Amino acid sequence: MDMILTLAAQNLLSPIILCFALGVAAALARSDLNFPEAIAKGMSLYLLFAIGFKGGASVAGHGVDGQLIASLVAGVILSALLPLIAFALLRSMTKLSTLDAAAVAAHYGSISIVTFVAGSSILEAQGIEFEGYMVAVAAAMEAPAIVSALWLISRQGEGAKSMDGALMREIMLNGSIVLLVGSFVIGMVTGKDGLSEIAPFISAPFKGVLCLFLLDMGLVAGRGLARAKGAVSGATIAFGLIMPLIGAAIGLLAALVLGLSVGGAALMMVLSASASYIAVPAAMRVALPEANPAVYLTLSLGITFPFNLTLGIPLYVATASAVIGG
Amino acid sequence: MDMILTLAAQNLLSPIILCFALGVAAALARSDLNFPEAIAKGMSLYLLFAIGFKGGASVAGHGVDGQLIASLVAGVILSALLPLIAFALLRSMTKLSTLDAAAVAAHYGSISIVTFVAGSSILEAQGIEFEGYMVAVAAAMEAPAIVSALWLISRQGEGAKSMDGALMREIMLNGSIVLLVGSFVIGMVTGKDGLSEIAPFISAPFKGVLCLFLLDMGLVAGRGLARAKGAVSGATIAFGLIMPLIGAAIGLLAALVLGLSVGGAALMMVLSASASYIAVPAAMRVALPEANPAVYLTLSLGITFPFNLTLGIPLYVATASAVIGG
Amino acid sequence: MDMILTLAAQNLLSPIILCFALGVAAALARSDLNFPEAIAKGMSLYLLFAIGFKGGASVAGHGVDGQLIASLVAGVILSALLPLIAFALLRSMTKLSTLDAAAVAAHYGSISIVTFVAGSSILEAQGIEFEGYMVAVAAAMEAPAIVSALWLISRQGEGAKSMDGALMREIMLNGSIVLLVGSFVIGMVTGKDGLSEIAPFISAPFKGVLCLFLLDMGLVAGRGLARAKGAVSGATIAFGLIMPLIGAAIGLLAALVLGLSVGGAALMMVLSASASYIAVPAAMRVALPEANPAVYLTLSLGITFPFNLTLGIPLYVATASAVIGG
Amino acid sequence: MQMHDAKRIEIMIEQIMERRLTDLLIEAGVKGFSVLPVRGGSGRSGLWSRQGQVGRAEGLSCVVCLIQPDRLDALLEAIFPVLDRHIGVVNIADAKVLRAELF
Amino acid sequence: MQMHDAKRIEIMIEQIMERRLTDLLIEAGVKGFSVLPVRGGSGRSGLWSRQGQVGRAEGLSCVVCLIQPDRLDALLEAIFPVLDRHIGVVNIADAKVLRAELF
Amino acid sequence: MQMHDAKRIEIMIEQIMERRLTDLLIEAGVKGFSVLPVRGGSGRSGLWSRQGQVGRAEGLSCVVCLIQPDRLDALLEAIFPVLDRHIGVVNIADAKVLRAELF
Ligand SMILES: Nc1ncnc2c1ncn2[C@@H]1O[C@H](COP(=O)(O)O)[C@@H](O)[C@H]1O
Ligand SMILES: Nc1ncnc2c1ncn2[C@@H]1O[C@H](COP(=O)(O)O)[C@@H](O)[C@H]1O
Ligand SMILES: Nc1ncnc2c1ncn2[C@@H]1O[C@H](COP(=O)(O)O)[C@@H](O)[C@H]1O
Ligand code: NA
Ligand code: NA
Ligand code: NA
Repeated sequence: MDMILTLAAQNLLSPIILCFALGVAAALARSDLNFPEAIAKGMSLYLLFAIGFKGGASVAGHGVDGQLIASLVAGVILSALLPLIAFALLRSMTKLSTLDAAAVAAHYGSISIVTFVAGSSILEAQGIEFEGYMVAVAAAMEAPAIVSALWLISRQGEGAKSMDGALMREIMLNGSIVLLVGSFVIGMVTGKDGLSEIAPFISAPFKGVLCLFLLDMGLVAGRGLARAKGAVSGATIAFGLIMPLIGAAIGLLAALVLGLSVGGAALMMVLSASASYIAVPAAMRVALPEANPAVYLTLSLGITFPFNLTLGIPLYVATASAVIGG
Repeated sequence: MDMILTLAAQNLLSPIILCFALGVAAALARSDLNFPEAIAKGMSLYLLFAIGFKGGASVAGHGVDGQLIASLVAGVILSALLPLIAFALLRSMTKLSTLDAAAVAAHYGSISIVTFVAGSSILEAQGIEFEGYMVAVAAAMEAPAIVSALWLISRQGEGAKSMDGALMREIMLNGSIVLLVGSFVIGMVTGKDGLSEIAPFISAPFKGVLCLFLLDMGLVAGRGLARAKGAVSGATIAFGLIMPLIGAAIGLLAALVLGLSVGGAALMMVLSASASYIAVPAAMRVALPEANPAVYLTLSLGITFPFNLTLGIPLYVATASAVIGG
Repeated sequence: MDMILTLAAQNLLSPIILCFALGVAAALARSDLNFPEAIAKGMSLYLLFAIGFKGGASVAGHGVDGQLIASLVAGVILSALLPLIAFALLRSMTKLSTLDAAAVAAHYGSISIVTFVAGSSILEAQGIEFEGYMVAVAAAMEAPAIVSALWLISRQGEGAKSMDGALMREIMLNGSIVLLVGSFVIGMVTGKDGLSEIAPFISAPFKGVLCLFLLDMGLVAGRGLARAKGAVSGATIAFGLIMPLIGAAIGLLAALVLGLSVGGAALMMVLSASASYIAVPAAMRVALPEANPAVYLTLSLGITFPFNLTLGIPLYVATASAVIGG
Repeated sequence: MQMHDAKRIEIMIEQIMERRLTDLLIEAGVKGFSVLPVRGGSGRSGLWSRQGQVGRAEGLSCVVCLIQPDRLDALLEAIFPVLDRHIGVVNIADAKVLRAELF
Repeated sequence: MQMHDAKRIEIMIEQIMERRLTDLLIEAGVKGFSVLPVRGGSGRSGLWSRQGQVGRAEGLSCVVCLIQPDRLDALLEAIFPVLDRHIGVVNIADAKVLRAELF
Repeated sequence: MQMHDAKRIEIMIEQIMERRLTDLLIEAGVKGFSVLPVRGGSGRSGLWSRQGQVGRAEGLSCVVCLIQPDRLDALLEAIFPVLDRHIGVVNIADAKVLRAELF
């Protein structure tokens, strides 16, 4: 418990979290501080490329093994499974319609790559190692949740647009998956030599870029919150705080079964606990246009993302340390 | 005197000034060289974040003291006072209307953060230390000048739009103030540890980014000059060269009263001498739409900014060294 | 031969080429991965500034000499000459109209600065030095080819818009020439001191930025290829593979006459072999609007650029080493 | 100069649906269209702006399409599927164009 | 398809005034509008372009608003304050829309 | 409010020709115009989008120009040279403006 508090305090006073808080505060105060869309996109491309490459380069040292494959499979299963739990929870806890509940559920099966990056950055700061292929697991967990949620809807007989081929391709080949997997493979192929060639670009300034990026995320989250006032009920907000804990618990279980290291387990918890706010919302606008974006964006971006960033991650790291490290 | 010449020569041949000159030359030659708006904005966000953070981290070492508070107060007073002097000067020297004179005056009370950054970069290159909180003083000096100028107008009985609440909030919470103050506070809270975490991002490449940024500023200033030909009279241009010297002298006085170091005094001179070309023009478009933007933008961006960058800063540094250092 | 294969293999497995391949693959798979226009432009400004500055700083050490001047003159001549060869080849090999052939020819006389950057980056990785002023030669080679091609057209009596003054200025003062030459001069003036001030910005992260940039170039090339299917005949494609070899051979000849080092000769080959896809297409749209952009863009960007990047450069480096180094 | 009647159709649509819409336009045989960026707006689904946005989900595009008047109805029928369930608005205005054969 | 009369109002206005304009539009009861970026232009206040620009002061936005014809006059009255003293132009055109209830 | 007849001319043109077009407009005596960015489109020369683009060669701009009706023909004659040989389309619509003296 002590460790959790220390970790949480350390985390809350780290530059990256303070930057996020600054963004939220600026947005709530209605400052006109803002990042151009192109810069925000550019920073996210940088972060994806950097973590993909570093993950791949670290795997190059160890080689592909059974645990890697098993972890990928576990990721796919988790992503497909979590929406079912989220959906059941939403239907019992909240008054959301079937459509809205399924749309929200899809978000919680999928992942937030920024939360993952923040998690791995905290692990590094603590000197806790983790499996380099966790970044590939992150990529594997993006899409299955969407399929699950659409299946939920079709089972209810609601008129969801059937998942057409175009949508399927869009989801599987969405930019962030391709960049993450692609740079992971490049990192794996070029290994340590490749990494050392471009480390001054992808390693040294990484944390600073993450600070600015989270400042912008804070602005976005804050503006979303300000606009969404009243869009979600108290029970729905409660879901946004409980679901990550459930996700993290299941993620920990999976990590134990897989035999991951403390760091790997913490990241598996982070992935399971986090909710998508890029890939899944886009897919929902196509497949479930009648579902209300204000609900799912407010929940994933306004509630769960800040929760994970500030309290969740330290909690997951401490738990993983206690359960596995001990 | 010798020192001034040496400093000026050194300054004129530094990469950052040469980059600025390249931009001006390219614009005057009507080259199509240009930086996307998003990139220019991104670089300015980077520079604001970096100097705010570094300032805060340096204060973290020393702690908040009476001098910091006194300097902030002095900054507010200077910003509010300088427009009165500028206005009187303009009314006696030039044929500008009351409205145009007040609008110009507001610019000279406020500050140019890029000039400040260039000044601190020159100090660093010379190994002259300065108070980290000068960046907070810069933030404090942005807005008061606007209030002063609007008061001038209303006193003249001219139909200036009364300063409404929305405008007041926009001015006080404008993006650059919020980012500067916010990153200053984050730097203060996280201190040296925070700085060393992100130094490879905000310190090492800082000067290079400043070069590219000033190249773009040169393009903007050059294009402004080309378009503004004939928009301002000789007397008005003379004002743009005299007023920074008056501002610098008053800034030096304030620095002596405050007991600042050589570097701090030089920066106080730079701030007082510099003229806003972002926050104040925006406020003028809202509050004094009838004032002619060509006049105030040409003066602050086309005359005073290049003057300070090339000759002013070395002059202020040398003077501060002679008066205080000696 | 062995050396060529080794070099080619090394090159194909380097991060920059793999990034390019990732981009092509993503585009062909119709992923929605994409870089904002402003980011792509920003990266190219960075690369131009960095290589210009580094080239200039390296010349500062050696001073301007006859070889520099001679190389510039040689560059101008090569750029003006190569279109004549290309045109003759196209007219005999392909069924392209006079207009299209002349437009394509202009591209092959001019240069691709990204290919040049990739070439110098490969040389650096191999520890092969080269003349710093080669970057100025690159700038000198951008425009003459356009004049040549328009002359070809007017000689054929076809109704090409006569090269007017506005177009001439646009070509000579186009952004990339101005930035390259400008930063070259700044590098020359500020020398080693200037370079060391901004090296953490322009040297350390250079290769990493190049990786991301080539990833984007891959996306662009891949999308261009996908769209251009059927726009060019087999014979035309063959031209896109043969012409760089001819260009490289002539470039090598020039290098021998000039007495360049191995690295300088390799870069002269790279320049002669590469085809423009920015400056020349723009000029063609103005001067020869009836020429089909699909033909010249597909050739220079879709065929010749990838060829040079993957196989061409290692081949040129190996040849230069064999001929001059041996 | 000789001018011909045409219809100018302007469709504000979610960016994520843009490709599906333009595919339908091409299928319906229109000879051309242009896509302009939209930076913000307001409607039944509330106020939005590009600044408060993450990812691709929320932005809008403005698709402008000039066609011959007699093709209007067929075109509207063709694109109805993407307009009906999704956020967006359409307006149609009379316009003149210079060369009828291009539309 | 059933179409209804509407007015298409297009306002080019300084970006810094955009928010004040759209606030007035919302107060005046319009059901929606869209904001498009403007990259450059020319008018009484001279030639400008986004490239020669620092900060927020100079850029323009294009606000497009579709309304029912009978609301036009009230709307123009409502937005007059920001149009009168500030740089910008307005034009109004007849248009058709598909579902009258949305406007 | 008092409204006056005007013509709204909308020209989609290659970005590289934009400056030449606006120079002609100014020569022809128009009092103002606005340039909007275009993100993609389709026409005789095929589908294009800003994403698949290198350099300045391929992009389009949308130039909007409001003029008094009696100046239309002169204006179209004036800009014909850049429209004729280059990629792009023009459409003209009736519009109303508030202050006739500005156009
Ligand atoms: N009356 C209108 N005039 C112009 N644009 C509109 C109008 N109504 C809606 N829009 C645009 O269409 C988007 C979606 O509208 P809605 O589906 O009503 O939420 C808005 O965000 C606006 O960009
Ligand atoms: N006749 C016009 N047609 C289209 N846009 C115009 C016109 N006049 C002015 N504008 C736009 O409105 C802005 C300000 O105009 P002004 O207030 O006349 O300087 C210009 O920069 C243009 O973007
Ligand atoms: N019918 C049309 N409606 C709207 N825009 C068009 C139309 N035809 C062409 N355009 C635009 O003009 C550009 C060039 O057209 P084109 O010269 O036909 O290739 C296209 O890429 C579109 O952006
Ligand atoms: Na999850
Ligand atoms: Na000042
Ligand atoms: Na060449």
